[in-house]
Amino acid sequence: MPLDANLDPRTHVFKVVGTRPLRPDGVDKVTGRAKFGADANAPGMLVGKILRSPHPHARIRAIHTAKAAKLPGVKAIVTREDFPNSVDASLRDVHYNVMAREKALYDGHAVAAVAATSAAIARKALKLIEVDYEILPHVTDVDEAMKPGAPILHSDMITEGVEPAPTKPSNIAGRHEFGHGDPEEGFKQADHVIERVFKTEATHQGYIEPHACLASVGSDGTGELWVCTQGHFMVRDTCAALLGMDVSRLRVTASEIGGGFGGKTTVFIEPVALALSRKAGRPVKLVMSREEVFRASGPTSSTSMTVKIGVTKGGRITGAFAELRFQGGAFTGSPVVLGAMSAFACYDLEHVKVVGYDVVTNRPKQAAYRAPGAPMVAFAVESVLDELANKIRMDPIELRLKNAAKEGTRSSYGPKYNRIGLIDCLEAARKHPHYKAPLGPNQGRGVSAGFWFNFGGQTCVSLNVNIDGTVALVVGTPDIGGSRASMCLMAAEELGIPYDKVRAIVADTGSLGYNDISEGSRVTFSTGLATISAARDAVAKLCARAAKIWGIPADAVTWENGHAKPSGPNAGNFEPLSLEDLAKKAAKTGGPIAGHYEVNADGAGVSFAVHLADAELDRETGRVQIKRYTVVQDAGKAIHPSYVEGQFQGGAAQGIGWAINEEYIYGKDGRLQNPGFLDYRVPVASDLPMIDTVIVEVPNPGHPYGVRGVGETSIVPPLAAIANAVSAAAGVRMTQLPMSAPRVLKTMDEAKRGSRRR
Amino acid sequence: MPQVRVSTTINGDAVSYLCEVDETLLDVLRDRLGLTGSKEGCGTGDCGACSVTLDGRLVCSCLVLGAEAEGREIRTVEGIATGDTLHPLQQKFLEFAALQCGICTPGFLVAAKALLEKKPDPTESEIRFGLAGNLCRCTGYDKIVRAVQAAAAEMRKG
Amino acid sequence: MRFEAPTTVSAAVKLLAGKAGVARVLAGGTDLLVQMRTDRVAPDLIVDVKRIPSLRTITAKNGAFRIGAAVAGAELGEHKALRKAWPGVVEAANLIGSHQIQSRATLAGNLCNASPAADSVPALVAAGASAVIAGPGGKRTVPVENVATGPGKTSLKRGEMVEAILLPKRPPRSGDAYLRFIPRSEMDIAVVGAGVSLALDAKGVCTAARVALGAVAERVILVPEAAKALIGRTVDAKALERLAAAASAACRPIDDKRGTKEFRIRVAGVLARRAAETALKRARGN
Amino acid sequence: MVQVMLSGPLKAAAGGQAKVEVEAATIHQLLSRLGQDHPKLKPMLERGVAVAIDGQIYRDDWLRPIPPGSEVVLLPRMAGG
Repeated sequence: MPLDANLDPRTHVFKVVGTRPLRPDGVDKVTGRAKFGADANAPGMLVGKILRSPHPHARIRAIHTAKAAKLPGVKAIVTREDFPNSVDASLRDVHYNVMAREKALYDGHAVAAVAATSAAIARKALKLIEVDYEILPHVTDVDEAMKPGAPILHSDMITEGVEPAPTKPSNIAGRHEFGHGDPEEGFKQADHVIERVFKTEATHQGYIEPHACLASVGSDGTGELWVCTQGHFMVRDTCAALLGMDVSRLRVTASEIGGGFGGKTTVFIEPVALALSRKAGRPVKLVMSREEVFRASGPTSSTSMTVKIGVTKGGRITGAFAELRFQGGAFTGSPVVLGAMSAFACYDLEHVKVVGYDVVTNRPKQAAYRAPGAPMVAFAVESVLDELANKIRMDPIELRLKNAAKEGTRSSYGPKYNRIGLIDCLEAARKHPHYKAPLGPNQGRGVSAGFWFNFGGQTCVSLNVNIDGTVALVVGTPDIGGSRASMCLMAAEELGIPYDKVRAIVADTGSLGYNDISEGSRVTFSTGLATISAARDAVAKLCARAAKIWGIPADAVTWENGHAKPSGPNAGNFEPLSLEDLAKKAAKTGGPIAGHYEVNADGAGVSFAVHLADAELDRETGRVQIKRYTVVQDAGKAIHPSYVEGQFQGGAAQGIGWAINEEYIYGKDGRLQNPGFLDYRVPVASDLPMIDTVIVEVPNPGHPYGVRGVGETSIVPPLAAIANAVSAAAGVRMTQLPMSAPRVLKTMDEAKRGSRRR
Repeated sequence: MPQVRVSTTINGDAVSYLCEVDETLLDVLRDRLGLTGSKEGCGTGDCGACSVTLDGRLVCSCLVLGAEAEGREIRTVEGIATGDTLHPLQQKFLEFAALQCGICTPGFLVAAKALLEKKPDPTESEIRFGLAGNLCRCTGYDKIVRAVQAAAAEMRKG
Repeated sequence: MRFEAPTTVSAAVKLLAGKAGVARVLAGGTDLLVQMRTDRVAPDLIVDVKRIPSLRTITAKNGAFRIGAAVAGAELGEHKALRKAWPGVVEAANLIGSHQIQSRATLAGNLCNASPAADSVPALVAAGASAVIAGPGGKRTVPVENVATGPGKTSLKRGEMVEAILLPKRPPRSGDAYLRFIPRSEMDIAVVGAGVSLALDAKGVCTAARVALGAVAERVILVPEAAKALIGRTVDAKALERLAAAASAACRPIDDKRGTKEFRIRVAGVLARRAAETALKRARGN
Repeated sequence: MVQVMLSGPLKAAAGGQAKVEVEAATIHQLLSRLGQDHPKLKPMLERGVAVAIDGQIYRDDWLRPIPPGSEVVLLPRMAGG
């Protein structure tokens, strides 16, 4: 639904959109009444627990559950036998990941599950289940997994995207290539060419709420599921398929969700809870421990990347090449394709090529983590650009401005851009006081640009007018960042009524049409435009109803600040009817009034950002501290500025953690060594400065108000911005994340021995 | 396994319950007393989402045994508002959008209240170190610190 | 599993020395409950000692302090006289975890958990503290460095428990300090810890010094060579460099998920020197 | 006639050609004809592709008309976090 012709968001004066009201669901959250995944209980409820493989790679010859079944209080045990032998190809990997089939493929892979009358009995029962494992050699490093002779995870995995197709199985699921022109040709025209290898460790989304659900399946096969998820319609359809249920038989209710960031866009424990409940004939509550979340949910890829860029003395990029090696855990689908597509997306390049390898290893199946694939590649690309800027003595923002993508630029992933805001962000960053502020001793400043695609997707909204003229807005996209407030703002704007006359709720799968997951920064864009359309649908019906009351043709009635009015003098001079007037008369003039809109929304606009980071280095211990941080990002149109700022700050904070301290550490035994918040170190309040934000608004032509998704871009630039800042402070280029103190010290020592340049 | 009989005070109300010896206070609050405001984010004292006060001291209720609460005075997030009047901290958290998903908010409110009772006029650094035991993954802490500063100012005005 | 909350030391000792099975003392519980949660220990008897009055007090007698085994770190931080006399010990105790942990964690618990990376132990060792141990055979007092014998292991016999930590009278012109390296600014286990306590004579010459390091060996270690670098000299940059070198030389660390050998060896020297500088400032101050 | 730019694994499956010509007025016609002309492309098209028309990305909108002379790019299926 494109931008309204008569509405230029830059000049149009919005009544409520752009203000900062209190969110409609806030009071419950500050009083402890809000119900999250683990906060629901049911009469006769059992407690579910999952037995997980301690081995990174092992054939499961047999699972003996007889002893466990005899333990008093145990009501059901499920294993691979309780799931269909084969499922639709698109669900094959999820099916295998939810409950191990022929092999356990990573430390933590679910092998069996128990439902019992108490947690203590369930834990004891797990210890009584005997699994006959045949331990196999394992591999967890991406480069090792690609080598011939590495232990093979899937004997049927033949690399896709390679012509002629290989004959032997390997751990390389696919080769993907993007770009245009010929980089080798471009490098010939360059004055300076820099090639470097970068590595990043796997990181986790780090949501504070572990996965949790309450499943209840009756003997008639009808099921209810209460779950914290980013997409309860996806959960319904996936669980129904994995359990051989009709979709209509399963109703899924999305609880409040305690953070997701992409990690709750798939299923892990939900099919298991449903299977246990069906077998026991009683409700089953299944909640992951924090250790299980780290070992067996969906961290993002660890990566090994080679980037080569050539520039002229004048700062023109003549050639750009990247080879990306991503491991995405035990199954195909690492975000290397999206990483490859976003690698050089910020730049207008004549010669660019990106090759991406999707590799499997004995690690948990990756799930999306906020702009999946993009942060790691931006770390590599924006680091080499920073080094080139130093080499030709050019201001880093100047170098990016000289090559910045703009309207009409052919993007490195194929299509030409329509209206975009990268140049606006670069110029806003250069003018920002932070960029000119003096630096203290042992401090460095880093710049980085970043991008994300943003998506539309299937969306349904219903808008019901209540008798008192207030509105019940029904959406189907779980609210992970305050979107209910934005929806109320857009509905109130269209209907011309105060914001607090609208209440938005997230409906269960039985009450609304199919909605795609809340992901891809899509909610404010897609659910927003669907809300606007539903409101306009309601307005049309309200005008028709007023016309009927006045006995004049419907097209002779217009809607202005919350009232139906005759469109002109010749239409009759009737007193305007407010929303409340029409609502009171609704029953007697034809029945309830509601607006609906169902769509597969397209036209999502990309969102660019530029980040500035100041880092201080303790040269004696290698410790890095962030002293100042600024986010400049294009939101198209900020509906609720506080929550747009919140996305900017949250993404930056996750990026800071990723850059400095967060990593999955696997031992030689292939087991995860730090499955907990003590040694998987997310930033705490005292680690961070205030995070300043600048909202740039270059309207997206694909949305009535110009909205662009903002949720994901904010995590793309920080890794590079901080690496550039630390490299400046340390006087040596940092090419591996996280930049832990031991690694910084070691890199500085190597530089002293002359083996590294800044 | 013999259970322990405990009589205690929660948010000013006399409460008694039976619990297992190794059952944590957090599990008692959530599974026996229906007070689900305190959340389990880690179960090992590293995230602060289960923060309550025990005899006025800020603690992780996942690292306290239910059996230890005998004769003690416990306050949870459910006891911060008085009737339908929100505490200044609750009000400022809403005004400053100091929460997005809200799973960490109960822990932050209990911790911030305990901090302000000890230090009515804390510096930004004192707030950040005072709340370092509470993890938040959505906000980046900026708006939480500003909300606590605003609430502190209002509370000082009395 | 049984839960007992005795109100006297003798009752607690009787319970701990009682019939077979694993018995654990519960003071702050911030280590014990985590270990129970992660199945590293499954006690048959938990003895909560927080209802024994003598274990909840801090008493001072002509400059020496007695800290009850159930006194929480937060209470140390609020005790003005203790903070003035032993700033290094108090700042070490107050670095253990968040405010939530501070309200519960105790010095005795930190000592008996016997983690080589315990935050308060290097400062206690540097301060020359000792532990009063009550048991079936009566009471004995031992220097704190003799309590832990290895990761998770102590020299306490069955039925024994720490009743109090004693801090000696501080000599004039003396000061102590504790520093640690952690990747974040809070909430981490020390990758390296260094506690220094020293005393000067009227002319500023160092007459006594103790340097203790954490997380660089199987338990907290006293480093006499580092102390020798200071004793008998005016503490100048040269002496501090020798202290740092001696501290690094004494390390026998492991590679683990928190740090590498080289890192711990190098940073131990840096932190020992910086802690000595702070202790020196405090010694010159009083 | 519509000129379709292929990238990523799609290019490899079309024998390495970066540009292919196909007669189509809607996205659905485009995809089905491409599948006939290049059988190796079929499985990928079935697994889902995104189609960019003049810079605007459509993830699955079969009935979207393709204005004559517009620039069409085929992209792999995309999802975010």
